[in-house]
Amino acid sequence: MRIHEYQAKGLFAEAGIPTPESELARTVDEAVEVADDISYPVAIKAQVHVGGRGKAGGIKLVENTEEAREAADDILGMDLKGYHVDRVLVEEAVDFTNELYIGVTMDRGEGKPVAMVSTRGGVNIEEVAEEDPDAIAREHIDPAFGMHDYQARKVVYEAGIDAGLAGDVASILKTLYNLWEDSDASDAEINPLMVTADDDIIAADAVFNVDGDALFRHPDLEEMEETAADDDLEAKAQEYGFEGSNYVRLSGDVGIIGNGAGLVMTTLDLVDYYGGSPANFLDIGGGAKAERVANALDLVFSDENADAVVFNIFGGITRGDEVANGINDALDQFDEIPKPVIVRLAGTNAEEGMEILNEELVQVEKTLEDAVQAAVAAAEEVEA
Amino acid sequence: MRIHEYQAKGLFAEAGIPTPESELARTVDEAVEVADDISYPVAIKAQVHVGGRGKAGGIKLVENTEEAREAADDILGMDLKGYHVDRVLVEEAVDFTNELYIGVTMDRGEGKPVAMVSTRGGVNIEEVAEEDPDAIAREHIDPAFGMHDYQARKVVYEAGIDAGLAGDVASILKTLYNLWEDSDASDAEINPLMVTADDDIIAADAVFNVDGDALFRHPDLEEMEETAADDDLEAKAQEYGFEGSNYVRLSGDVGIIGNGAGLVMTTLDLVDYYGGSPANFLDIGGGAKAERVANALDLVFSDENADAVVFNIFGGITRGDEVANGINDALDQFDEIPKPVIVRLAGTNAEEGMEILNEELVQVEKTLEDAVQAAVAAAEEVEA
Amino acid sequence: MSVLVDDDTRVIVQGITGGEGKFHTEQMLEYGTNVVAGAVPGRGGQEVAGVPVYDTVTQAAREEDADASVVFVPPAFAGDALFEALDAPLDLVVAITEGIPTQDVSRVYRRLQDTDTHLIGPNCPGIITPGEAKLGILPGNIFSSGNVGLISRSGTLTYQIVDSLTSRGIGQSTAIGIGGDPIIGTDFIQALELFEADPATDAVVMCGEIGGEDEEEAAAYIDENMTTPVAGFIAGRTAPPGKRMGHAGAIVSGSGTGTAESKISALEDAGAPVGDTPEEVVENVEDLL
Amino acid sequence: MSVLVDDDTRVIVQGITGGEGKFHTEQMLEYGTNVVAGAVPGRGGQEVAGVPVYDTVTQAAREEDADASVVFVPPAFAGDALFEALDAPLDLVVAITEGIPTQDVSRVYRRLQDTDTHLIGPNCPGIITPGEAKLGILPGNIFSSGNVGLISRSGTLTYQIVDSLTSRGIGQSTAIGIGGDPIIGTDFIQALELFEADPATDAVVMCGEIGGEDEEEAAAYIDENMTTPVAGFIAGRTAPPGKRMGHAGAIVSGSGTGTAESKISALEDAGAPVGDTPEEVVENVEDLL
Repeated sequence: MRIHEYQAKGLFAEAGIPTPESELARTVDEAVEVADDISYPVAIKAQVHVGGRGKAGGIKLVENTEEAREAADDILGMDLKGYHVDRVLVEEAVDFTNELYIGVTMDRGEGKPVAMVSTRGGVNIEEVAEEDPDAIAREHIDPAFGMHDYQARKVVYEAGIDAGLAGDVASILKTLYNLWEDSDASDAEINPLMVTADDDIIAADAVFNVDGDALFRHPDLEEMEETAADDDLEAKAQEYGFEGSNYVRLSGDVGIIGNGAGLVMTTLDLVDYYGGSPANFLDIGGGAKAERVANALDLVFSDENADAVVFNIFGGITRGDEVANGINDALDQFDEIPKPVIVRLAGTNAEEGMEILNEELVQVEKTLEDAVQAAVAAAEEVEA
Repeated sequence: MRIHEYQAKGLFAEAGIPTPESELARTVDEAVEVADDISYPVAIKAQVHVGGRGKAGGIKLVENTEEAREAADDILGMDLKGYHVDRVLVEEAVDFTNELYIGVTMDRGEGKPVAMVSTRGGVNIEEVAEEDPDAIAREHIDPAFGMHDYQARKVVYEAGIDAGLAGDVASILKTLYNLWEDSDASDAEINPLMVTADDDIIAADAVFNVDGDALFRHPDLEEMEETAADDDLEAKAQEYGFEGSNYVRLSGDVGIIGNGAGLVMTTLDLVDYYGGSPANFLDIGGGAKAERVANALDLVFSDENADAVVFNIFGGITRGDEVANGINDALDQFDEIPKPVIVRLAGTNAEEGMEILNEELVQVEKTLEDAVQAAVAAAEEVEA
Repeated sequence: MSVLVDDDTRVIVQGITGGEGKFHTEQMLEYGTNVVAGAVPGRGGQEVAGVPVYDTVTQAAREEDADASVVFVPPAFAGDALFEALDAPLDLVVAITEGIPTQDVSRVYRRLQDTDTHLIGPNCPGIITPGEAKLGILPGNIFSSGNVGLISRSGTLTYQIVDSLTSRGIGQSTAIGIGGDPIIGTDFIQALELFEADPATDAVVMCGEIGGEDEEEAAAYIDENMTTPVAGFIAGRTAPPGKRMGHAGAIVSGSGTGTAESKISALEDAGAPVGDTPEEVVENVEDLL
Repeated sequence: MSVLVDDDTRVIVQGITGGEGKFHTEQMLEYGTNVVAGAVPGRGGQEVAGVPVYDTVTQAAREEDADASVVFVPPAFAGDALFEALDAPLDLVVAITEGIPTQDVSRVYRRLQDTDTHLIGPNCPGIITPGEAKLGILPGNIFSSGNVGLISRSGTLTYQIVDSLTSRGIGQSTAIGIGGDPIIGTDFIQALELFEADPATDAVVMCGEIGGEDEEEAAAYIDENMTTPVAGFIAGRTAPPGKRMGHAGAIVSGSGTGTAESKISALEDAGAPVGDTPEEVVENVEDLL
């Protein structure tokens, strides 16, 4: 779960990490008022969950009231990489001499947290990581002990941070790590961590992603969760409880529904393999409750791009006849089936299941390969 | 460092462990007032750092105002195993059906914390440990991870706590462990942990000792430290900075001063070996600053039991001539040397040191054995 | 012969009194698994499906001489349950639970490094030795006994391939669903190692997916250490970079590794043919046997 | 030959810029110890007694190819300094600092179990191989090179015995002050093991004291494993039960072990004569050689 820059900075400030003076604004008037309060220059920053906001015109530096009004007017309400901007952070512009990067994340390969520090702050750190991996110093943390003070210092010195700053940066890194751990974060980054002419250090931008699976123990963070209202279909998916990564909209014409991420991905791959193009990824998970099946169908039916739907279920513990009844019940909820639906059932009692299915409403195929090919063909037919 | 029962209960209550209703009183009137406020029966408990207060008359159960006044009057000001009682805890008497024991301490042999639970609460747990070790369930804790919830449950079930109580006792044990860890405690014990007829669980008595070396990070606990004013000589030792275990008063007639616990203990052993009896253990530690030496001498001179003093210093890094100068300076501070002092210097520049010593004031011996024998003889002579 | 579990494995079910725990205990018993105890705090003395329940894993292991456990405990308490199982200690712990906070798993993984226990999962379908025992939620009826080992990050995809194997008369020695979470206990390499050491396994199917570098590392392991032939499959060839699909393991990082292409070529370079479709995987297995 | 340290040991001093650190660095250098670096955060680039200082132990170890450290860091920061040294990693870490909070030491001890590092101390005088190197605060001049190993929980008591040994012409292979704290790194048994394996050590003096059960355990080890003869000494015979004397290790517990009697009889039963006085210990060593 991502939280906004202003929320992350709130957490940082509370933990004792210095942040620029700032306030959130939801209207142009509010933004101008706040900007006037903070002495100019001031930055007006779109609060949306996308990277590269600056380049996309979502961050503007303003020198006076007039410019502030203009910038706030431009940014509020704009569409930024598909995201609607309804909030801006109005923030003191920090006069910096240097930009650093610090971050904490989980290294999945190692199974343990890693702290990262670089003198190459203020730019896309992923690019730095790829082009010049040695420009980022890394220190793995033993999750049993947490970050030792010496580790914070070590990674800061290894990154080549100036001796005069090293102690302060190490101390901020330690605080960031503890916040990361205490909040069940997945990523916590400060980029840039600005250094002023007086060697003050300020967290000028912040990324803070929280492990969605751990929200139950962080009610304060859970409150910050927002439905991604930027795409109607994704909003609908969320409403139907296909949360997170269970629904991904793509650009093709074959709608795909299945159970289990690996099997659904494989279905996508097969659509591609047989010359089609997937319209979405939709994993409805275990079981086959009629309502969930109906919701899945409604979601894919709502996708204008999808011209046909392949429904691929491997029964597992759940019996195929139960799944078939679920699908029949789900289909009953539609007055009309708007797009060709190809169903393939496998696993326990699959044959019984296929007999139960209403072949007037859906096309039944025995193998995954046949089902996918039928769906690709059906989509092509609709197209033509 | 030990803290009083009332202070420990304050910490427990703050951490969420149920404790009986109680208040501290320093005068008889205060005690009676508090006792009246709490409904009778009420316990009046001496707050001193000794075990077995009940048997020694330091705890009394009272049924009404009159009895409360009488008990408070008896206990306040009493001498309890050498300790002066200046405070009592006035506490709701809990009507219990069962008494349990829970505790957390550092297992030195294993180098890790251990949690202990027993159904044999309310008695001297050390005796239980010796007579029936299996009556106490133990669970070692990995200090890197802290106590897992399952470990609290496991040790509670292994101790044979009733199923109906197990969850609550485990939860209190977990809280106790966390308090132990967060406070740098050395021992945290609840004995008895009382069970009422309604299966409520209440910490009826509490022991909480804190690692003196860790007080620097617990200013709140450091404030609770008290000078043990119960023995004039020990109070003097504390004043002189021979804190904690560096000075121990004994009952013999040969005063002993040295540097390094092992060497001082060995000097005691030799006094005994040569037929004498040590009056004290005094380790002045490294270096040989005149003031510290003078303080040590003054302390032992003040001990009426000590008839002679053996001063045994192994120079180590510090040179023997420096030590000798220190001793000379120290002796200069006394108008008169009240007791025979036998000095033995060894190690670096010991011979130069022995030449420097003022043999009019002290007797110099070359070996430890000779010095101890001389001191034992001198003490006998004084005695005679 | 088989890997990790067989007729003799004595299994504790942690969380046996919950809906999932109870249902799958019945399924496991029906399959013939030697489920000897359940462990649920506060439920000691009860019985579920004829299996005695204990308050702690320690008690269950001691009283019933168990050596493995299957964990159906809800995510909030699963980390603790896994520590309990590792510390018992047991030889094998199968963590079915999905959605355990990652930092909890990271700490469990840290403890795991100090033990000799095999942890499978979390967020996995479990492990089965057809005809002998299954620990987890795999549908027993699609499996058949034989000489092909199976390792997979994905549940239903495993079933898909097993179903095809079985229907073509190719049985399985043991199938291990290692789980799709970012941090898991037994990984591809450890599983491959087990199958390599198992004389009853003549070929191995390895089903990977995009994200991470486990498949690349497994390919290097196959190249250097495996004499038993391996047939591969990689799901997620068409997944767009940066999009998450299903479990968190399936992220295409921007760099060269982690993509389907990188994984497929690593496996093929290691001599493990990678099928384009599940059916092709089964054909490859037929060729390898 | 010697144990743990010799001419080649390349030593970092942690806390070299403090008063103690600086003084003893000079003493160690004077003795001939190969002190190659200091490590103090924020002091990188400075020099102390001609020794270059680095900000981190990692830097110091890398730049100066060091394999050991001596820790003079104040108690509040010593736990962290020990983790830094263990994780570097170094082969040998000698912790002089007295008064480190016990829970900090307990965590360091926990980490130690996962490493191959030898930790000596904390709260110890250090280790010396006479004529080659000393790491710590032992007074070098009382030692002489020879064939008797020495292990002691107490500093000045060690000096007392060494002084007697030297004055009687009995030199020492290596002397280890293992420290008197409740939790220490290298204990009697580990030190005995090192001397047993050292061909240049023909006898060992072991100085214990009341409290704990380390001496009893060491006696069992001597009985079962030592061919090199051991002479013992136990301080604290006259300590009254329940009173603490000096460092925390010296507590007589109520039970049968931990008392001077129990330790003395355990050692004597293991064939290690225990002297009543330090002089008697030296005489026993003469007999054993």
